[in-house]
Amino acid sequence: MTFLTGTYFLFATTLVMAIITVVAVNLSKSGAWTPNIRRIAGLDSIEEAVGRATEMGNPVHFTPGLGDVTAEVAPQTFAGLEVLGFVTELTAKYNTELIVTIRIPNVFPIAQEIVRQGYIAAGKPDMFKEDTVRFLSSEQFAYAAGVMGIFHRQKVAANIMMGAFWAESLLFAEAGAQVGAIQVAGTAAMAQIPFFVAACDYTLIGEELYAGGAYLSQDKVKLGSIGGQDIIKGITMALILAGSLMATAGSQMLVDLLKK
Amino acid sequence: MSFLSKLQNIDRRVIYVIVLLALAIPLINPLGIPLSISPLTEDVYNLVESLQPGDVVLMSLDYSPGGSPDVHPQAVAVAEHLYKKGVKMAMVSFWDAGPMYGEQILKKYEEQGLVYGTDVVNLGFVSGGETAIRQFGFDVPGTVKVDFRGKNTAGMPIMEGIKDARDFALVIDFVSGNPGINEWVRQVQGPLGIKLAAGAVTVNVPQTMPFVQSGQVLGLLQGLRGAAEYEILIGVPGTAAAGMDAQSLGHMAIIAFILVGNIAFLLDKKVK
Amino acid sequence: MRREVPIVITFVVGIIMLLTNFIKIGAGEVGLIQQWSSELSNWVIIVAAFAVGLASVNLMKIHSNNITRQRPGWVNSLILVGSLIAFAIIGTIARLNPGTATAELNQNLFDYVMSPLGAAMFAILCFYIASASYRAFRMRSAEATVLLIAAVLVMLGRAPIGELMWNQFPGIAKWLLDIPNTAGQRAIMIGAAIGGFATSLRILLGIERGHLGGAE
Amino acid sequence: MNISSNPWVWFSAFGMIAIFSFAFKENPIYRAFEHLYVGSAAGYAIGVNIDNIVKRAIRPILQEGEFVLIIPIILGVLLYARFFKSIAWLSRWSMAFLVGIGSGLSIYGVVNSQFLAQIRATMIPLNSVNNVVMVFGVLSILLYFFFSMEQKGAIKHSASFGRWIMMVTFGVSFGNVVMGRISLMLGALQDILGGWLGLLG
Repeated sequence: MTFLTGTYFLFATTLVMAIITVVAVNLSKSGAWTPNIRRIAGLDSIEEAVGRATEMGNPVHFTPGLGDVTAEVAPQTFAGLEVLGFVTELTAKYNTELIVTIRIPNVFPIAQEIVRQGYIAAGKPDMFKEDTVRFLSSEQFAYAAGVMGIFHRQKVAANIMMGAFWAESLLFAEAGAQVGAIQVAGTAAMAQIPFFVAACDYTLIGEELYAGGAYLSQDKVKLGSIGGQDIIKGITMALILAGSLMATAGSQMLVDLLKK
Repeated sequence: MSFLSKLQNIDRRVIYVIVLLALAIPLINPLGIPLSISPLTEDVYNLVESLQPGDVVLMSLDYSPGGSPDVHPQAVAVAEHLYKKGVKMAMVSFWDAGPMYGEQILKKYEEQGLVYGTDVVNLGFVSGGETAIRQFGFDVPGTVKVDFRGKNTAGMPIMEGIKDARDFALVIDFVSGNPGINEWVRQVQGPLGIKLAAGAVTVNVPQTMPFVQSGQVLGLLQGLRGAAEYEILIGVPGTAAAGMDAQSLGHMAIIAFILVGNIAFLLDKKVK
Repeated sequence: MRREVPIVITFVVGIIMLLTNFIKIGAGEVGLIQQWSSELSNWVIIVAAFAVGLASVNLMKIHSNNITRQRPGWVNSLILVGSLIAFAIIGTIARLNPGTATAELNQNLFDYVMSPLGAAMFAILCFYIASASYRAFRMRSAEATVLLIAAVLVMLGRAPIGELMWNQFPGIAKWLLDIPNTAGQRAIMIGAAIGGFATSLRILLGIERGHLGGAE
Repeated sequence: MNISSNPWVWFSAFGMIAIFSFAFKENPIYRAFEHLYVGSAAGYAIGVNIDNIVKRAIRPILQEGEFVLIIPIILGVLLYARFFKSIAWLSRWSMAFLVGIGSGLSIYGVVNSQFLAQIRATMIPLNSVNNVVMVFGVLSILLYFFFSMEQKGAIKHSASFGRWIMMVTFGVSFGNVVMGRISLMLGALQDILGGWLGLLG
């Protein structure tokens, strides 16, 4: 057995990253170490948005995005659904109507269960109506047209969008702005973030969506993994800083080491 | 309703008509606004220019109908340059629509006398995304034993001496999403160190820049404008160059929309 | 069986694909692990080809239901099912018999039906970005203002007419693309690499099983 | 004007206009063409992939006796077990295979090209404004996405610098998207005005 040349540092890096991740996840699972995930600022804006809707007496709209739970974007959809649990509790607390729209058939039963459980947990099972969670259409633009219709007819006062989005993000953001809703969005779909930032009041960017979901669900594996990723990030930052300081002093040692 | 809020709530269909006019009029009556060439486009041009007649270049056609208006003109322009240089063209796709665009390009050059299997070949679509790109990169003849037209690739003169992706003088990925340039960089360019350039849909350009800055991607055509610049560099202005005046007016319209919308918004806020 | 076998499969094939980049076993020109990984990759190409049909089965189920029950819009469902079947049959015959009239018909169906309709579906986005520019993209915060200014500068640098107005616009746009954009994209890429690594590792080790579906 | 006499061109021009009409008002003709598009794209993909299966598995088995390729065929067929309740669990074997290969492959690629190569490219001398923006831009964004620590004091300022850099990044993306979207509309307009009506020179 021989090592292929030029892969030593790469192999070592992979090994170190794997050990950090596994140890962090296991420590968190066993309860020995729980990474203290900070509260994400965007979550406060959700509370603010629901409060505004309550004052105005108009409903809150929520979408967990357009991604399937079996596709590559599944983590975004799951994080969105974790936020849905939080939004349900808030609307129950404030007695504000909630409308959840769904594009993916697989997501529909999951969302329905989350909302039903959320209302029961808040002691308000009566707030759950058959049309609280609505499946609109599995075609992308037909779903978007359905959401826009709901915005206008029901005078939605707060619009919360958390999950995977594609080109329809523009349509939601515009329709929400037209009815004057407070909008909070969150997605790891990099191409759509600019439009959300320009049209929404607050946007959770990329990894913030996952961290927000983990914070709300307090899922040990996810928390441990985020803790492990933070450690790797810390080492990365130290490496970059050291490397560029050494380069400033004229040494390419670290750069060369990384190539080994 | 005040004038300002009326202005903010103008019917969207009015906006659509303005956009249509801003694009259609300069298409019919070109204005002839000059176009400067981006250094990234020149990099691709120079890479092709440095090739020798008889070299084989791989074009990876990774786009769909949705992105084709932004990317296909790039592939057409680069193919023309390769043809003029006497460089051989092999095409492959990791998107299912790709080979059909390949056929569109090849048809023209076969009519001009290039011989299929000797000067050009369409290796077709390989399913499997990232895994397929890696497998193709490491073992070209083993991955595409049969080409798009059902012919055996073994024994084709153009495939002589091609074992892995390093045997292509240059690989250019024309791409409108994933799998595409990310996968080419991390599965083939990284381990094998091939010469890799890209033609990307405009939307993907910002995400590709870290690879360009780090030298993993040697040149980048940026959407339709990249194609237009390339057409001008090779002296054959085509559909992309013809669209540039419309791009100019279209951009002006969108900038005007952002400005007017925001002025109305800010004034309205002040009045309130 | 139901729970363990998939986890074992994932682990074994994943480790082979990982180690093929690092370790060589055997004296020949191509190592043992490299041979396995190459064979496995070939298999993926075949399995992935089967996977494409999954979405179509769902489409067929939903829309044939619409047709048999004559739900509103069932004529559209008929169009969908009809075109799906026609394209699948013609496409298959055409590919297995290149150079025939069917192959030509297939290219025409692609060039004049599928390709233009797909392009038109996405072209509508041009309308949407225009109306959203007018009615939704607001300088509602300092951050949104910075974003919009950068966007407008890039647009002025990209459109040939911008250069006619002021010859510095392309330079500014290029700087924004080369420096702050690359810094931002690079940091996001590094962060995503760490996150992607952690997810892949959790899947490989069977800690994460979301892809296998929750229900037994 | 030099209108096309090709019926295919007429059909595609009509289809494109029908799709555009959705932007103005949802209508039955749009819906018909939308379904035609969805159906044709799905059918096209099936044709392409059947061809792939025949060329890469069935012919090698029948003509060259590569019987080992029966395994991926079985895995492929098992994917469809999910549509039959009693054997649905079998489809997980195939999923596990696809996902396992994907994860193993992506770990290496991601660490090599998107992690180490990008770290290396950021180790640049701090001797110009551009380089300083680059290095500290990357560092402060990484700091922004640090979740297991409260953002206070200097860390807060640094992380907020990261957020500003990201806003510029997103602005650049925004500007690029505009050009991309206009290109798509231009492609369609060139087909309609040029290919169909013959209005373009």
